[in-house]
Amino acid sequence: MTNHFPIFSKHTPLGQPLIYLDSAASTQKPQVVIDTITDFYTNEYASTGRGSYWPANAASAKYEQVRHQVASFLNAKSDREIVFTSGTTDAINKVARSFVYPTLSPGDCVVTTTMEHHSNYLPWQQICKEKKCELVVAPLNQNGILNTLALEAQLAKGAKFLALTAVSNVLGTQNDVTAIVSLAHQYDVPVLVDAAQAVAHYTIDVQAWDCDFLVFSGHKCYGSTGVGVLYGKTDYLAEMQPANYGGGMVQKVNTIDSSFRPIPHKHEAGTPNVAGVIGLGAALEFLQKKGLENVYEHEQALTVYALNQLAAMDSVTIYGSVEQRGPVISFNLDGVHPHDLSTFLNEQGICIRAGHHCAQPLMQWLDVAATARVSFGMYNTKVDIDQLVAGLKSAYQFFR
Amino acid sequence: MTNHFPIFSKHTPLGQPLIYLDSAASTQKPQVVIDTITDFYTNEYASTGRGSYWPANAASAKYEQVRHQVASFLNAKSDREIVFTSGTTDAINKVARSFVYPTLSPGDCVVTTTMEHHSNYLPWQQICKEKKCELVVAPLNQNGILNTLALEAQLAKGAKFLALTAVSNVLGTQNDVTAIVSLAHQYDVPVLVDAAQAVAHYTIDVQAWDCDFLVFSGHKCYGSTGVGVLYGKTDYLAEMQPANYGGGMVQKVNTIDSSFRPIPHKHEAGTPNVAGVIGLGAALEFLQKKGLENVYEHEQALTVYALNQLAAMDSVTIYGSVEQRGPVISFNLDGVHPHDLSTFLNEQGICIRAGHHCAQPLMQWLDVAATARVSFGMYNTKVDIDQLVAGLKSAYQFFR
Amino acid sequence: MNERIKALYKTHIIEKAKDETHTGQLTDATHVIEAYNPLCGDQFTLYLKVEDDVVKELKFNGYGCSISKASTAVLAESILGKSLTDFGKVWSDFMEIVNENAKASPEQISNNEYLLAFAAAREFPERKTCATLSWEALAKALITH
Amino acid sequence: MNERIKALYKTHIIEKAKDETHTGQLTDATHVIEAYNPLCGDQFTLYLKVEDDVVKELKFNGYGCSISKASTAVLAESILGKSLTDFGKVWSDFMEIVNENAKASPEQISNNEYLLAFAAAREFPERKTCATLSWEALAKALITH
Ligand SMILES: Cc1ncc(COP(=O)(O)O)c(C=O)c1O
Ligand SMILES: Cc1ncc(COP(=O)(O)O)c(C=O)c1O
Repeated sequence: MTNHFPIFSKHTPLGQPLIYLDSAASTQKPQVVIDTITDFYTNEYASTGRGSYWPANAASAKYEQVRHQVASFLNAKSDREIVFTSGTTDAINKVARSFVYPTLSPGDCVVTTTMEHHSNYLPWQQICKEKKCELVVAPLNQNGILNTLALEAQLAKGAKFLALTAVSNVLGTQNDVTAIVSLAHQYDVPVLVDAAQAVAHYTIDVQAWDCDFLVFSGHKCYGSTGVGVLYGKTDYLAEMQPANYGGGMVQKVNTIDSSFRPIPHKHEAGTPNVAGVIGLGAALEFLQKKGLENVYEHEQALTVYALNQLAAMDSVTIYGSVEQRGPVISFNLDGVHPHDLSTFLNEQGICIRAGHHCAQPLMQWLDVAATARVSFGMYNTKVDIDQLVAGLKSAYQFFR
Repeated sequence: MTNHFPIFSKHTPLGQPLIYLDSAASTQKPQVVIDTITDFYTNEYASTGRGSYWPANAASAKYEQVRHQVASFLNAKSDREIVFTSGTTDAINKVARSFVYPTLSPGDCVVTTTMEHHSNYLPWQQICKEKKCELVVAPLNQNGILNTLALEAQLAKGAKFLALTAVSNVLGTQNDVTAIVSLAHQYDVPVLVDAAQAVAHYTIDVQAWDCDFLVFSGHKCYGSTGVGVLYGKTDYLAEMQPANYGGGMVQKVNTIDSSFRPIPHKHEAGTPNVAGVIGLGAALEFLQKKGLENVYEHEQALTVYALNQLAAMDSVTIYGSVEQRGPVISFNLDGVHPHDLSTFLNEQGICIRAGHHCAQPLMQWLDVAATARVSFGMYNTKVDIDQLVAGLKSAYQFFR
Repeated sequence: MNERIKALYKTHIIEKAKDETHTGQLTDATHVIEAYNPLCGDQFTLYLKVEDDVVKELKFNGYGCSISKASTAVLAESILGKSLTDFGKVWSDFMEIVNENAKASPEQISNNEYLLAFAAAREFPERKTCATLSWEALAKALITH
Repeated sequence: MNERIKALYKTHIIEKAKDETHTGQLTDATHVIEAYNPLCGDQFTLYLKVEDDVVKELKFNGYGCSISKASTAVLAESILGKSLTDFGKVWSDFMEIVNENAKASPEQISNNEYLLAFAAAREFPERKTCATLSWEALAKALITH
């Protein structure tokens, strides 16, 4: 699999083969994605919109074609449900600001969970603060799994919205999205699913999940930086005010007010990240060709293998549950700060993440300031994990 | 010059050489920009932020290096005054939403001009509407030049903010930004300059101009799509609330509230468009190597030549003044709708823009529904203009 | 002059774009329909007098490119005197003729040469919205009615 | 084990990271300074008792990597008993030693082996903020005071 990813054919500046264990932060790019972007800029670049010349019409057609591709990738009902954003964070802020914010009155509450990334936590916290509402943070069970009883109690109290991750970027916990959405809908609470850590790893089906909004970033599923997707049900997207105003989203501009184009265009003000979107199209096609079932199976096998290897080391503490988890493992090595560990492993060409992983509420819950984290993509192998384990052992020796 | 831009070495699908006259919509990309992006994705891709491994540290360093480059390109006082956004539109909305909006009370007014692009018009219109304020649209003199007397009268009445383009994307009018900013400052009105149509064409100096905010897009100055710049004076950026919340911009997250990192980081929530920013860096370096004075001289000569050629045709109406204009010319050919003209010219490999150019208020002022527009980049030559003129003549015949 | 462009603007289109037979407005219209393309600013207002499901009168005015003007003129001719029900078939034929993904060739769809004049739009998908501007607006207005 | 990593964590750093001489807190501190790195979560609280511009006592506690811990311990040692004015020179030397763009070599800047232990940070610019965390916080707090 690594042969599709040119970065792995090189060595690191220290002359080591690259062992990349940080796909949860961002994935490496396959040749076909890079080539698609290069080809676009080299051979038929233009902005989208109403250019009735080649290459503008070609670019617009491709852009809309990727929208269609995303719709079918997510099993959305219609292309109109797909809005391109600059990333997951941007998409969540749009929903918080333009969909949820206007519905809030003082005393209302919005629900999120203890395992959210800052990007799916702060936007809700800040709108609640502004509107004098309560941000309810649904708790976890001891094993890091969402406490659905407590969640239900909160939903029953009349929450206005639920924002929930599909997979924790720290614990790897994979939430049972279908069940949780159905629970929320019993109480008429719309749900946004943060699929940033799901999109590259298993099949998303917005109709089966029945979520109201779903968001992800291109750079975490083998695609370009600076592009993300906001899926929303037609009625909700239509009801939602634009978050940004500008070129391309307007119908008629009058002095005092203006009218806007139908969805999805009203939510895409300004010149879009055309190259980014086209690169995302190539990435999704690549993923689908590999088959998400195969990717899932491969990564699950790796995760189980890694969990076993790490569990066998007395000096390692693993966080979270062993069951139902995506390819993300957080841990700590006794007496070695994650940052020292990361620097140490880097000298062997091994890339791991250290820190709070933009999940401070979860760190507080785990009662640690930082963890080390490894995460896998389709290009990882058992050899990578063996190298990691060997690296951990020498780090343990070195820092004693 | 075209030899730096690989697209010009190809033919259009109809087998014509490409004559690209739509740089005001977006510029073509030089090889060095494409190579820089490709190289980043191929050889040292990682997300920025706190990765203490290669290639994450390399990517972060490059990202901050481009910030420094942009600061010196604009002659900003400090790198902290440079915020990366997803484009001009995004940058303007951030300032409107997070800086101006909170200062508005019912009855206040915000000033913009008749020659603005929708992206520098709608955000102001919409915040004024929400806050029951007045959007004052400064008028133009008959020749399409800003009426500074009328503008001053509005500023004197106690405007809260002025949003102004450096160069009109329709008329090409180049505003005397230094004089207008100084006028506005006499009345304590902060000014945002929309430099989308200036950045690729002449030297910007935010200290000499003394503007409070300045914005532009990478894709209009030979760089990547999906990236833009918001320059803001330190105090203003520090005072301004974040528009988006998420990873990378936070200091400490507590349950009820959070604290944010210092500028510029607090305004950059989420994983940034790393490849886009790095591509922008290559583009600015390329521009500086060519020398903005040389580019300006070349494009001015072309513009004068084109204006003369067009003025010599009885069937052509040119809009706007002949003096002080950037390389953008809007016109109409008698009896030929701009769209028909664009389709017709496209068959000869000539790309022009047709429509309202996202400037409906200006179209209403011109009292036309649409214009044809040509605009130049450093790669254009007199031969392109000769071809255009020949094309106009045959279109005139054909549609008679 | 290249053949593609000739095909697109073949005589019928240039002719119909200049045809003023149906330009104007009706003061006693039963339906006033706005056709507007936000991307290019083209805009037509259609005035219809419909009685017992039959389009008795139609006038239009506005601003647009030759393709949108001609297609509006052809729309006027095609619908005048027809019942809305009968017109449904013509409408679908026209949409198929300009559809670049249609399986049938234009000639298999219709033998009305004015409708067929727009077939070249298949080669210029970015101009399809010009050809269908008034047709789409009419359908939308009469369906929501 | 590779030489670069050995250099970075040379005995002095690992030793100082474990050194608990100055850990603790002061109840009668004149200055309580928070050093916090939002990117990694490292955090120290420094308690200083400053009298007549002289640092009479210093304790710290908190959480961090070996580099930030060791540099905080070395900071404590370097400042204790010194006047803030005199310390200014040590502060600048330390900053120069870890500065990967500095012109002078570390040995040209200082001969204090505990300060020099951090010179390898020049090779690891992404770890520089660890080395300077408490130093920067101290300077900021005493300047704004
Ligand atoms: C004057 C002006 N302002 C703003 C914009 C908006 O830029 P963007 O679409 O890159 O956000 C443009 C171009 O589209 C422009 O010409
Ligand atoms: C679960 C989760 N949500 C949201 C984000 C934010 O994504 P982005 O930074 O691409 O906007 C991330 C990753 O950074 C994530 O892991």
